[in-house]
Amino acid sequence: MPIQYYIVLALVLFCIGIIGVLIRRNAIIIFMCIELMLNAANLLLVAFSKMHNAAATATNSNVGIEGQLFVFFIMVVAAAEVSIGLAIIVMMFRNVHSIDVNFLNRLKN
Amino acid sequence: MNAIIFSALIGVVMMLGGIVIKNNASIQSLAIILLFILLGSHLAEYYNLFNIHIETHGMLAKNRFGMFFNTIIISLTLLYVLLSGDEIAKAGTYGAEYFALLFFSLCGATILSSYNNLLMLFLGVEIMTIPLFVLTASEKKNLKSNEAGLKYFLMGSFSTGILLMGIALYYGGTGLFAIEAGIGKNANEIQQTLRILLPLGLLFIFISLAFKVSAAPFHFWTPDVYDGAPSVFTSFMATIVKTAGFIAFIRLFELRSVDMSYSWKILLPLIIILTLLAGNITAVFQQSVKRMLAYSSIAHAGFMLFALYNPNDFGKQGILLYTVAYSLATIGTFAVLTKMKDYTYEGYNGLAKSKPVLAATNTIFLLSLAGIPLTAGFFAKYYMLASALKESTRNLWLVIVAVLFAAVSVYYYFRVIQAMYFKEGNAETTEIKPFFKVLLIIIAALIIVIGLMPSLLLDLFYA
Amino acid sequence: MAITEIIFWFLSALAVISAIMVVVSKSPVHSVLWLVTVFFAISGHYILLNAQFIAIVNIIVYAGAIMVLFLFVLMLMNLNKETEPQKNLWMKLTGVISGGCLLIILISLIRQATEIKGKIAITKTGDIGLIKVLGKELFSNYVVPFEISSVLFLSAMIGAVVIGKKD
Amino acid sequence: MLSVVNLSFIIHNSSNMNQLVYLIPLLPLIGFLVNGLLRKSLSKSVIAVIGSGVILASFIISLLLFFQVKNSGEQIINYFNLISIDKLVIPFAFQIDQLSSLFLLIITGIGFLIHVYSAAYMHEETNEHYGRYFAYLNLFVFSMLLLVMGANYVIMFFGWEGVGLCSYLLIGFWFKNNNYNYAAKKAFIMNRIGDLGFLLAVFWIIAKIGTVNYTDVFAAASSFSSTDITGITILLFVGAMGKSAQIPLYTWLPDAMAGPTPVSALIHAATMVTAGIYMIARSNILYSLSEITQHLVAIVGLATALFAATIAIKQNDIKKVLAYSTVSQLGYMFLGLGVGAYTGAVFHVMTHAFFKALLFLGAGSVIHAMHHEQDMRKMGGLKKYLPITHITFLVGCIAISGIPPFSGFFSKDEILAAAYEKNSIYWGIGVATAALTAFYMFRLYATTFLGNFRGTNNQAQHLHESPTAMTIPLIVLAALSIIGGFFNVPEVLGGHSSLHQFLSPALTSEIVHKSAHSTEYMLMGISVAIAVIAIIIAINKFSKKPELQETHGFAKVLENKWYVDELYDNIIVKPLNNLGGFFKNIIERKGIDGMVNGVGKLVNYSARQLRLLQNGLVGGYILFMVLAIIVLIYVWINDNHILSFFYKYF
Amino acid sequence: MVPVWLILIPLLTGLVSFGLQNAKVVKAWALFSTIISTTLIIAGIYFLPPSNLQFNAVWLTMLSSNFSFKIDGMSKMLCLLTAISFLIIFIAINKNEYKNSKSFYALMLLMQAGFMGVFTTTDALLFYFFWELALIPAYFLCSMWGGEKRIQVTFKFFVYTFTGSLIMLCGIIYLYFQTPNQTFSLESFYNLHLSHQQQSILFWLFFIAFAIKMPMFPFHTWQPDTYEQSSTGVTMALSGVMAKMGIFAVIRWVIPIFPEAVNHFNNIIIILSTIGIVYASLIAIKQDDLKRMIAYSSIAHIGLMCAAIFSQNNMAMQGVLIQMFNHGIVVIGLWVVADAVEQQLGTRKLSELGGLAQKAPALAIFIVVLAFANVALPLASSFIGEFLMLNGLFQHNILIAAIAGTTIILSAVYTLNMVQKIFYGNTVALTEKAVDISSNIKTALIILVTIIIVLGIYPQPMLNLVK
Repeated sequence: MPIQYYIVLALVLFCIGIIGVLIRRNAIIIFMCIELMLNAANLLLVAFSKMHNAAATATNSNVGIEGQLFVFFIMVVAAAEVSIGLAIIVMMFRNVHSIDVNFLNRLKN
Repeated sequence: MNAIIFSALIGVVMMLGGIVIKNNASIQSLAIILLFILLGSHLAEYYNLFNIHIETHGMLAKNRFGMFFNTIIISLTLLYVLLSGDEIAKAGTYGAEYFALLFFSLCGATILSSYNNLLMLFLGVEIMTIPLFVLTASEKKNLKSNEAGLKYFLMGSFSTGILLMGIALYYGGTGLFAIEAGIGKNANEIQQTLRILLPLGLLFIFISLAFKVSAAPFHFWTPDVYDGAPSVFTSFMATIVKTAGFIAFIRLFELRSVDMSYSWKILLPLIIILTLLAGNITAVFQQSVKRMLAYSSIAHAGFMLFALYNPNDFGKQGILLYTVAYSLATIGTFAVLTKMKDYTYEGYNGLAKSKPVLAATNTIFLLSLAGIPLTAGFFAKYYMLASALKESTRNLWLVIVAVLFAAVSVYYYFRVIQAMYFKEGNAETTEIKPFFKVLLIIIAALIIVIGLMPSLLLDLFYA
Repeated sequence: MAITEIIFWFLSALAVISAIMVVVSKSPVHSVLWLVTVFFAISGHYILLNAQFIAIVNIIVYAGAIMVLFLFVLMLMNLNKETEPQKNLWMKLTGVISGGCLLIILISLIRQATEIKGKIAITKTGDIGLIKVLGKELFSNYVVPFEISSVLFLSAMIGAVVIGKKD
Repeated sequence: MLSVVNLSFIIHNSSNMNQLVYLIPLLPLIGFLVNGLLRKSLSKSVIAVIGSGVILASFIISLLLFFQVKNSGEQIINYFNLISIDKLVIPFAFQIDQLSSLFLLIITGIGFLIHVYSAAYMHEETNEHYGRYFAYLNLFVFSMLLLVMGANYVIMFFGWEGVGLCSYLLIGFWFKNNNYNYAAKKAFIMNRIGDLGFLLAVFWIIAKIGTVNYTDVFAAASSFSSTDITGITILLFVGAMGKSAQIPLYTWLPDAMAGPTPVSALIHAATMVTAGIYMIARSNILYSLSEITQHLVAIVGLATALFAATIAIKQNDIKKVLAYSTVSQLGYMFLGLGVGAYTGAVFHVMTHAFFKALLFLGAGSVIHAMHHEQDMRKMGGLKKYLPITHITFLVGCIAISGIPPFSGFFSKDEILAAAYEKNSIYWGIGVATAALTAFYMFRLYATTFLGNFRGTNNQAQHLHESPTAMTIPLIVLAALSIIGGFFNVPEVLGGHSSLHQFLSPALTSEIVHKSAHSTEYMLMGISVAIAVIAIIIAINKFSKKPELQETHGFAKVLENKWYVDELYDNIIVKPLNNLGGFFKNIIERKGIDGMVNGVGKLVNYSARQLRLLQNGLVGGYILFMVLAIIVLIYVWINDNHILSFFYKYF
Repeated sequence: MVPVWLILIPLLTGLVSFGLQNAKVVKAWALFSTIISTTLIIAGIYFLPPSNLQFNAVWLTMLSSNFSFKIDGMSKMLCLLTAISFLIIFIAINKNEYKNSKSFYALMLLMQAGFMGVFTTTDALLFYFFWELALIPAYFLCSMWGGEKRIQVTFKFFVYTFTGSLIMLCGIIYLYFQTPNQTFSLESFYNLHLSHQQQSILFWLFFIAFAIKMPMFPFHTWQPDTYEQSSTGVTMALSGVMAKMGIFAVIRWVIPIFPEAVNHFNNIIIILSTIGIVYASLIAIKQDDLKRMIAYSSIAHIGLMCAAIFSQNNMAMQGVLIQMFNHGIVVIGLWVVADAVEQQLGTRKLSELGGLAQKAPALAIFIVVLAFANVALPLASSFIGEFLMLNGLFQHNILIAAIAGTTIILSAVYTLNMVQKIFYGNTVALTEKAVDISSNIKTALIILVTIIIVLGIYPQPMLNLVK
């Protein structure tokens, strides 16, 4: 598959994620949209990894492997982030019984 | 490597120690001892006495600049813990855990000073920030702290997304994650093929890192988070974490500057001016000293970006000097701030009378932040301006804009001095130990000494 | 049209549509489910690219563990029905327009790039995505980051405990 | 027109007098210091002796010097360099020549008499003020001597300003009275206006030849362009206008009568006000080169003479009449200078010093007797109470009216004769003024001394002749007023113009008298006749029935001095005051300060606006970030254009 | 070593005074310090071998900035002025009570160290250091002691001058990179060959800083407020010495480094200064507040100096040099009088005063001498300065000289007005109980008046000093 397709697809998903972050107020959904953005990056990485692998077939078959490993690490980090993020959201919910990000805006100016 | 390994290890030790030790004072002492060990092990590596060597396969690079920076941030952390240790321990029921988180965060910072691969950049940034999300939200009953934690987390994750997209594009452009990738590509090739992925990727990485160091217009999280977080952790975030972000920034971009010089000539000045504007001007309006310091940290980011814009000798030495000068002063002011009962300017009224030592040292910190000569802050700013003018005399206009904003900064820093010295009132503070005062005096003295002889510090770098 | 292309387009369409649904769904639970769909679609892409390890991890970790965690939290909060007050229409419009602009400007940039002209990502073949290869690489060249990510997990663990614990 | 001044007679060591020259100004200075510093501890008599003694000593030295100069001519004595920068060297040097030695005599001589007179006149003052008074007087004499003796314009300026200072101090001597203080201030400021002209002239001279020494300046005068010479002389003349109370800067002099009467006699009649005449006479070489300035000087002098005379007619304050008369006589002197009769002018300075000092001291004696009553409508018939004063005053009046053979006749005649040579209209106005002078002087005389006493009974009982310390100076001055004219009897009357001869080395040779003797006789006759008629009218009109009633119409305008003070107030003082107020309240506060504060306000305003961006909403923050990303990418794409645009301007 | 000691003595004594407790001891200590400084500078000028007037030591090797000091003619005079001024100030305010007096005297001494540094250093970076070192104590002095509105007013003063000096810093760094071997030494700045365009930009960068400091119209608004609000002892130092820093800096740092720009812009500056002279004088006439009046008078006098500098005439320059000294002495004298009046009567309003001469004859005599020195009457020291300056201006442009010359008229108007309103006339209720000045003020005034008159009669030593 031509690499442009993957790039465009990843960018579309990325931007949908961004739009989601912008238009939703529910903290969990915003967080999910961020996960969507991460996944877009993951997809792109894998696609690039295969692209580089294709470009350097004969010489070194391991070219492009780092892209996929990077995705693995992203998933690791994402998991850690989710644990913290959900903990914070739950804590907030306990205090104010809402997870609307606009509900909390004592901090401004 | 010692710094990374030991900082992670002392984090673990601290975490486990928390199970055994319940006494706050002991935890604090343990933390201090561990930090001394960390500093010692790092210095041992620095002077080639003892080094745990691990094959990193090019993930991390040992470099003098990073080593020196590590020395600085470890020392600053030590100073910070010495000054604010009891506040950390008091922040909640989990004193040991807080220390552990701080040490993990420090570990992230040390990674950032020596990474050689974008994967390590990514991991370093995450290791550094994830504990901070927790620390920010650590006052669980305090809605401000909750809010700050949530905001920080959401926006931090968002910036991580941007960073990853940037890294992906970078990878697409170069096929590697090593930061040297793409350097040395010959000029013809660059001209023949329109290369978009690499620069676009760098732009995204740039934006993400700009977020981390709170450069405008990606600074919006900073005031809210700094304000909402417990003061003692704000101090850590505003100093060690922030400067680590700059080091990460510089490591990446000093190598890239050749490629991208053309566009950066517009983007960086634009960002610098916006940052100075947002930081200085908005700080003027603030009523709370803590929030003012948050904006002031944005303003300082504007100055530190000069080093990125002009990565010459002056810029590199300057950023180290700036790190030290800014962090010392900020740690100091925050230490005083945490002792205040009222964080507004009025809360400082008459401090000079009730606590002359606090007022005097705080004045020196503020003078240093304002960049008044005879303090370290002056040379920090001086090096930044000089780096710009050394690069090109065309930068004169930028330098002038910067100093005009520096003049504005005097307004809000001096309001604190005015409150302390010239206004009537009785500023209330919590109990202050003599040791605390001694430390403050030492910091103030350091600021003055560096302000007189910056070479004392910088010679170490070149020695 | 080859079978790979059909699969590609199908998965892409599925991913995009599901992603849009994630954003527009009123119920948070629906959003979660749509997101799981997205992950499956992306995993499909991974398989198409012969990145089997990543595909599996994606399903296990993301679609399996993380999304279930999300669902748990939603259930815990009893937020399965629409509770989110409607955002100002203008805000939504601004969000969509700015996101759209970003997309357009990025895509137009990519279209100009000559460096990727004619480059392809190999589908269906190649063994770099195999667990064996990746595992070897991970525990040789990538052992340092692997170990370091343990620090990340430790801190996340402590953090979750510190925050989650009631006091 | 021009004859080269004889400069070469600088005689060294010809006499030990040279070594004493510095004593002339130094002695009064010492007197000033002693009296000033020790005024509280010294007794009045000691103060008076010191004060008068130093002047007497100076007078004696001056006299010796005078004779020496008469024999051996001019000397320049350098002491030290006041300023020495590059080529500009301004020495502290004295120039003793015929002109200055004559003035030295007038100053120290009359000064001495007035000191003596003052010793009695000021006796009512407390010790401290008495000492202060003599200190000021001594300082004044010192400054005046400096002015006259200086060998260059800068030293002259030292004295010039010094006398201004002393005048200020003495006019405001009774400082409790604020009117006096205003008068003092006015005098000083008006003088300063003139001083600016003087200074500018000095600068001009420096610009042209880089030195200010008289000898060098006059030697180089012929090389000046006509613009330079006109500019310099006019500016110098502006200085003279201030000091010598010429139109338009004359209004301070009548007000200066606020000072003690002996001060008026010394400063505002005999010496200081003639500084302008001295200066122009000193610079006669320059003036002779500029036709325009000469005409200007003559016209201003004449106008002042006439103008002041008209005012004097309607004044009722005895000192004010004398003051305007002084202004008028000074105008005469300037007429003389303007028409080239330098000797005539100097001669008139001398005779005027005699009779005007006499008149003032006489007036002082009257005032003393009347217990500080100065309004002559309340006097009358003092003839019998104050015999000596009366006689001497009458002598003064005759002298100033130009009746031969009293001194005023000769000096006035010389000026008038020269004026006639130049332009007969000058002469006509001059004669008319002389007639007015005779008229108002005898109006004064008649109202004061003739008729019946109109004062209160209390005053009448205490009327008495003044003490001898006051009458002796009167007598001496009366004698001088009578004989003073014989120093320079013109040839037409069989004399030798001895003063003219004496001064000729210092002054340019004047216009040769072309007129026939018969014309001169006729001119003298006419002026004397008119004066006599005026005197008769005045005595007739005022000896019996002085004007006590309110004045109307034109007379009122005259009584109010043509409303010149009001005019100045309205066209200069008030506008300047308003301008100052405008600057202070509008420009300074709203404009400049407002601009500076405006910057502060702008910062504050933008802070208030910028903080609105910080709205506390995560969505908002991220929106800004996204927008910023879009903008950054856009900028990044178009870097070329933007950068070249910037480089064009920076 | 003389310059180093001149800085170190006040610096160290100042730091020591922070630790002293007894107010009397502090006063004596400060006086002692200034006496030593004065002796030292006099010895340095007249007795010690000239080699002592220079000092060089390495400071920042990597920036090639050195501790280099040199006392030339102008520095001699200004150091002398600084030392004498502070001596007189300390004598004159000896009887005044300040709360927390140790800090007051300590800060005053630190400020003196700053002044000395500015006047002697030949290194641009060091110059900037001392420039600010003089400012910071001034900020604290003015904010801590003084009138009601002192805090805001001082803050304006501080920000204004600080902004100016920061802009100058940009200029200094710019020049630093222009020098061939990148140094801050004055010498190498003098040897620079800058293009016309560079000069025109840099000229303003430097000049604005100095114009604010002087202050020159229209950068002066901080000055009357600050002088009015701050405690008089401080005001003496500000107007007597600090204002001279601006003039000094223009002569040392602007004129020789940017000759072309000076040629190009001199008319603008002369015209502005001349406007300033008339403007400030007219405002001074309208002032009812004694301190504000002196402040505006000071602006007018400084304006004349500034115009004279830019007339680029050697005589005018000499005039400026000695006038810096003379104006310092005279204006300090006026402040001493103002302080004496305010301390005793508690008001500075001219309209509320009157007849003081009857109660305080000694003070009246001094004020008359000072007033006539202020109007530049011959025999007072300021005359020679103003004479030379106006002369120089005249050589430059006749009209400008005539307008600037009105200062001698206008200054007479406001000065005499002031003298009259305070000292003459009948006493009012306020002055009824007034007594004459105390011995310390008398001593201070005697010193001042002696200097004024001696230099007025025989100015040549001063002219030789600055040659």
